[in-house]
Amino acid sequence: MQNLRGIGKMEKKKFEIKPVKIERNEEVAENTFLISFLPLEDLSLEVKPFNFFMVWIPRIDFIPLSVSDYDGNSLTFLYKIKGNGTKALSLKKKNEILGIMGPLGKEFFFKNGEKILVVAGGIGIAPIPYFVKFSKGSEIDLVWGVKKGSELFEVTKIYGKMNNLKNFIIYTEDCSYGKCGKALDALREIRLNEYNRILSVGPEVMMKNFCNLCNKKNDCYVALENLTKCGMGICGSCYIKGTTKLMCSDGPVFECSEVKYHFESIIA
Amino acid sequence: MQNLRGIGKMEKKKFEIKPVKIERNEEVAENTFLISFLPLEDLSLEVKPFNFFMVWIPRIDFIPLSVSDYDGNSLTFLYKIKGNGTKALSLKKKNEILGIMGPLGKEFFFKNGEKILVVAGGIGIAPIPYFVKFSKGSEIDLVWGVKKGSELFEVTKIYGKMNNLKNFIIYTEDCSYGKCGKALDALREIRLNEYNRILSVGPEVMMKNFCNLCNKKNDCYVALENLTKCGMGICGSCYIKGTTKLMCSDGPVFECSEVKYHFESIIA
Amino acid sequence: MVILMTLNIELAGIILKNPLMNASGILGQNKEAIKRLYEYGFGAVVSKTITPMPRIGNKPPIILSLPNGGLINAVGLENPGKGTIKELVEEAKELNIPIIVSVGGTNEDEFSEVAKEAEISGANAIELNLSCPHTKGYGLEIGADPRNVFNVVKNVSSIIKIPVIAKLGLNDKIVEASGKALEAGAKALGLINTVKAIYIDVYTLKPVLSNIHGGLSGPPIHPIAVRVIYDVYREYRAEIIGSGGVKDWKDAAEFISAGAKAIQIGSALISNDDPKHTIKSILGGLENWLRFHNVTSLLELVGSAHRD
Amino acid sequence: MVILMTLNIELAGIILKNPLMNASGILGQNKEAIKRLYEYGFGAVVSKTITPMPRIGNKPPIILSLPNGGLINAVGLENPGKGTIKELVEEAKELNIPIIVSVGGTNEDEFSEVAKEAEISGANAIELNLSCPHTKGYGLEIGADPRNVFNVVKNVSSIIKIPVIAKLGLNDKIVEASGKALEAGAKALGLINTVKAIYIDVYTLKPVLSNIHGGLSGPPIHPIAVRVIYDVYREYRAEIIGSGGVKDWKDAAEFISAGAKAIQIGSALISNDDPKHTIKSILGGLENWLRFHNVTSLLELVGSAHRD
Ligand SMILES: Cc1cc2nc3c(=O)[nH]c(=O)nc-3n(C[C@H](O)[C@H](O)[C@H](O)COP(=O)(O)OP(=O)(O)OC[C@H]3O[C@@H](n4cnc5c(N)ncnc54)[C@H](O)[C@@H]3O)c2cc1C
Ligand SMILES: Cc1cc2nc3c(=O)[nH]c(=O)nc-3n(C[C@H](O)[C@H](O)[C@H](O)COP(=O)(O)OP(=O)(O)OC[C@H]3O[C@@H](n4cnc5c(N)ncnc54)[C@H](O)[C@@H]3O)c2cc1C
Ligand SMILES: Cc1cc2nc3c(=O)[nH]c(=O)nc-3n(C[C@H](O)[C@H](O)[C@H](O)COP(=O)(O)O)c2cc1C
Ligand SMILES: Cc1cc2nc3c(=O)[nH]c(=O)nc-3n(C[C@H](O)[C@H](O)[C@H](O)COP(=O)(O)O)c2cc1C
Ligand code: FES
Ligand code: FES
Repeated sequence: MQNLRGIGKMEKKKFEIKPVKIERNEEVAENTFLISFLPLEDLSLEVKPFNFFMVWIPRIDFIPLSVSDYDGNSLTFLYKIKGNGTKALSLKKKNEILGIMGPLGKEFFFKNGEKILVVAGGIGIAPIPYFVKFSKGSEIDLVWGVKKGSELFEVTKIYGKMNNLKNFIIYTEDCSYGKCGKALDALREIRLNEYNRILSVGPEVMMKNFCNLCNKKNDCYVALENLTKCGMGICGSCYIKGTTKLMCSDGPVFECSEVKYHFESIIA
Repeated sequence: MQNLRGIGKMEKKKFEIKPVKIERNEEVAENTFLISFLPLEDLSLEVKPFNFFMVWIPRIDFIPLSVSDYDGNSLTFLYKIKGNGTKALSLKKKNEILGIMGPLGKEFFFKNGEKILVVAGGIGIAPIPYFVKFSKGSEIDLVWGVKKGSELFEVTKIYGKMNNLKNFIIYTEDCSYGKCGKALDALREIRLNEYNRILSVGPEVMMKNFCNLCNKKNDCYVALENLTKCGMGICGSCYIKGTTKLMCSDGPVFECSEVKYHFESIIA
Repeated sequence: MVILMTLNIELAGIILKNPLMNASGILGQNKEAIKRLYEYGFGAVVSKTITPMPRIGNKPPIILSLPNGGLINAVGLENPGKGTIKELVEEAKELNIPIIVSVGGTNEDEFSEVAKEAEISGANAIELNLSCPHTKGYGLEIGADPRNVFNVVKNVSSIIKIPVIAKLGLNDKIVEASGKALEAGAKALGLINTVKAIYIDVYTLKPVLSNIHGGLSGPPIHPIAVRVIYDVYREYRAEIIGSGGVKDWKDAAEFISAGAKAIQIGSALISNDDPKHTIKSILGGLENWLRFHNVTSLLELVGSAHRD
Repeated sequence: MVILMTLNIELAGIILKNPLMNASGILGQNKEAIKRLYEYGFGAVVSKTITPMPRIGNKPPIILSLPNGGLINAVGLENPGKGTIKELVEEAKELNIPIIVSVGGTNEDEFSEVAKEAEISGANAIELNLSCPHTKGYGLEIGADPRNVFNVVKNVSSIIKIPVIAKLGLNDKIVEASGKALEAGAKALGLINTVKAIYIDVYTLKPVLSNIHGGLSGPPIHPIAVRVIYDVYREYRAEIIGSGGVKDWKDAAEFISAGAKAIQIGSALISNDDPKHTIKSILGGLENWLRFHNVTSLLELVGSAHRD
């Protein structure tokens, strides 16, 4: 199979489906896959941290995944098998063709020397490597919590060393590795005032609790994963309860204060 | 009435109808009008000598006119009343709105120090001022012939002085002004070998005779005025008999050798 | 204030502060979305098409952007059912913006059921979606048959007092169907909906929308919509809401010249462009357009392309 | 030579060295234009629609480019009448390129009269234009009624032996009409023609085409054409020539995946772009597309979007 790049001039637009070839698709931890894509056509994508793409699995599904890494050509995602779509994706082989739509959402990163704390839960780790790499001028401490040690993988082995990643603390609920407990436990042990901003990415319940715990006014952020059908701000499926914001267009990262009503509707 | 320029961003394309406001529309000689237009929207047109525009007279006609002058904003045409369309155009007043489509056709000009002879008949003078102005690096001699002195107007008064216009000879068939006779008579009096190129613009019969007289191989040109319906190379109305060329896309200027069959089909 | 006055228009008896509204299906299925639409600057908001019972709609992909500048969608009439109308209308009342409830159904009774609920909830008008091109049984099959159009509109307008708008899609008999809708009591017509289309990915050789068929919207269909508006206006001088590919003031002005009194905007609201800015610049452009033609009210330009 | 082989295709019994031809109405009304089309690199040439008697057509403006990237035209079936067919066919024979004569008329007899002339002159096939959307009596009115389609096609195919292609335009019953055309003896279908549209100038408030109504072509109608080709192919597995908005190899490939065996190109030939280059790059793209899918003949990809 041959690369069709450069055959014709085509305008590439954000919301069009663009063909990509699977470069790798490997299980890096239990039910957790790393997939990377090579574009089949010249894309010149401008990808920013916390941008996401809708990944098209032909005739099966169309699922939002956060950019986990991007080197200007190869685009990497990290995903966990949840249901049909992610399962089908995990069965796709190298060189198969899929479609991607994006980059979607607003960027979120810092270059200005701030100190940032990231608290990731489970697959919430996905967007973090690209975020760290992009936020070069900032010092980042990362707490990653998982239920079982089998969910872990070696982050720096996959993404390379990140100089601005200062402390990296792992929590496991089964106490098989790192600290014993939940990622949010870290909030009680770390002095939050030392950070300019604190960001949490993970299951909704965790982010809800995070927002309750995080006492820094206006500087606590979460990255939402609302139901995303169109990704272009017109279907309304990703709306944030009690606000006029849409996750796909105004997010996915929001300040805790913006998603208060949204989280209130979640039964914890 | 107010200028709408800058209200919205619009892609301006060659083959779209673009609104213009009449800046002036004056009879400069018998049945001969000078009309100039100001665009209502930002156009940034790149207009070259011998480009022409289709001028839209709403609900009346759509007629091809050669660019006679262009200062980067105001676009000037010179036209003679022939039938309904040109008559209707002559009745249009200052500030009325028309549409233009163009610039159409291929450019034709020289900047490289050549010596050029132009033989214009009647309204064939229309494209010449812009041609001369654009061909700055060349020396141009101009012969202009008209039937009656009443068809004449002061070229440099209207278009300004053109430094590279060296000799300007006028012929009238009614002998009321300048030399007595037809423009083509000049070809017998002038030493054609002194010129790098010779161009004739005027009635078809004149251009046909010009091509028979002009003995410089490959350096004799005419500007055709075939029936022009679309101006974009798809309707075929402007075809050049015996060739695969279209006047609107490949012309309007052609070498005499290219239009041999075309002229053969003209009686006289 | 004085300047915006010129864009006031009365449509089907409703006063709009400007002639723009969202096209049905663009947001409009919950109160948050109604407020978002309000913030965009519209003169009225239109709900997503509501059917009696909730509908789940199609699996994504349901909306795509195409290389020709249009969108294709097959949302599948996903909506929360008529129970949600009250919340939508209340939000609009709170914001003091007219709300039109778009009504969907498979037969006269279903349309009537939802329309009744809209009236009870206090909606300013209802729009009958007789034109969804991609959901079997809901739409184009009804709208393409002038008799069906007559029956549905007649039934609905006999049981409610608020204005009924009939939204029709492109079909062979659209002028005739428009006439039937008016005859049956429609106060205004919505013209047009999306046009049936398919997008295939040539690398995987698969249609991209899960539903395979979808509806084409955006700039590609604008000249088609102008044609329909022009022909229907010429025939009936009806009140028309134009929809189809409006992205700038010129597109809107073209609809108005052809005969539209109000304009719905759908595809141009994709977050690519800033929707607030889009609406603002269309309104600004229309104001200048009124000045250009030396008139003080939009109404003076409605149908102006039909004058000699 | 070996490489181009892969783009050979047989359509209605005619061998084409590549699947591209001009769309009827783009040049093709005199021998000079036939040669120009040949030089563009097409696999076959199609004449302008020819009626029994010469027709003058509409006054300009007859063709415009629109802000949405499409063209609108109302040429009005201008053509030199059936007397010209001989000259066109002779030129094509000289150039050794297959020629399809497009045939127009207002009734069965007129279609038959021109078709017969085409056969006598040696045309490789005729294409019945049952779909002109802007010339009263000539086209869409016939094509939108499956019975009329049946009658015209039946009449014509009973008097000539060369293949008959029925070109249909967008209408509510296009799938049914396609079936009728095939039943009546059409060897292939041409899908689709332009779509009825209007363009109004908002400064002068006037429709721009002299005819007011015109047909929309170019990229805007491409997804609509894909839909029609897909639906007709699914129903009948017929031989289809796709037309509508093809400007690059992907557009052509989409038609082929949907079910087209050959492709007509119209609007993309405006002299804006270099037509020779356009054709060359579409052919190059299609060749790479065959390689990408690891097949050696286009035929293997015709209708490929219908496979599971
Ligand atoms: C902006 C954004 C970025 C995302 N980034 C990533 C990422 O980088 N890596 C990753 O693994 N996942 C990510 N997700 C979540 C991912 O999209 C879902 O896990 C996926 O769509 C599930 O699809 P499925 O067909 O496999 O499961 P489904 O069959 O759709 O659902 C399986 C289970 O997952 C739940 N579920 C479905 N959708 C979501 C959702 N959006 N959020 C939470 N739970 C859901 C369902 O309720 C159900 O319990 C992201 C989601 C969003 C909105
Ligand atoms: C590329 C091009 C550039 C032109 N530039 C100019 C210009 O700068 N100034 C100018 O005055 N004219 C120019 N013309 C000619 C001009 O377009 C015609 O004079 C005009 O279209 C006549 O329109 P009408 O409706 O007034 O006359 P019609 O009613 O169309 O015709 C009146 C008479 O003019 C003849 N005629 C019509 N069209 C043409 C034509 N194309 N050439 C010659 N005779 C024709 C008719 O046969 C008839 O005898 C140009 C034509 C072309 C093709
Ligand atoms: C994503 C999407 C969903 C739509 N849903 C509906 C709907 O529920 N009811 C309806 O009447 N029209 C619906 N439409 C059609 C629009 O209301 C509108 O008529 C059409 O899109 C043309 O306008 P546009 O070109 O401005 O988008 C939908 C269109 C889109 C793009
Ligand atoms: C200027 C012009 C003239 C046309 N004339 C004819 C015609 O005479 N007969 C016909 O069958 N189709 C005619 N058509 C339609 C084309 O053949 C073609 O079906 C249509 O334009 C769609 O293809 P495109 O998008 O590639 O242009 C014409 C189209 C254009 C743009
Ligand atoms: S996913 Fe459709 S609006 Fe956000
Ligand atoms: S005028 Fe139509 S091809 Fe030249």
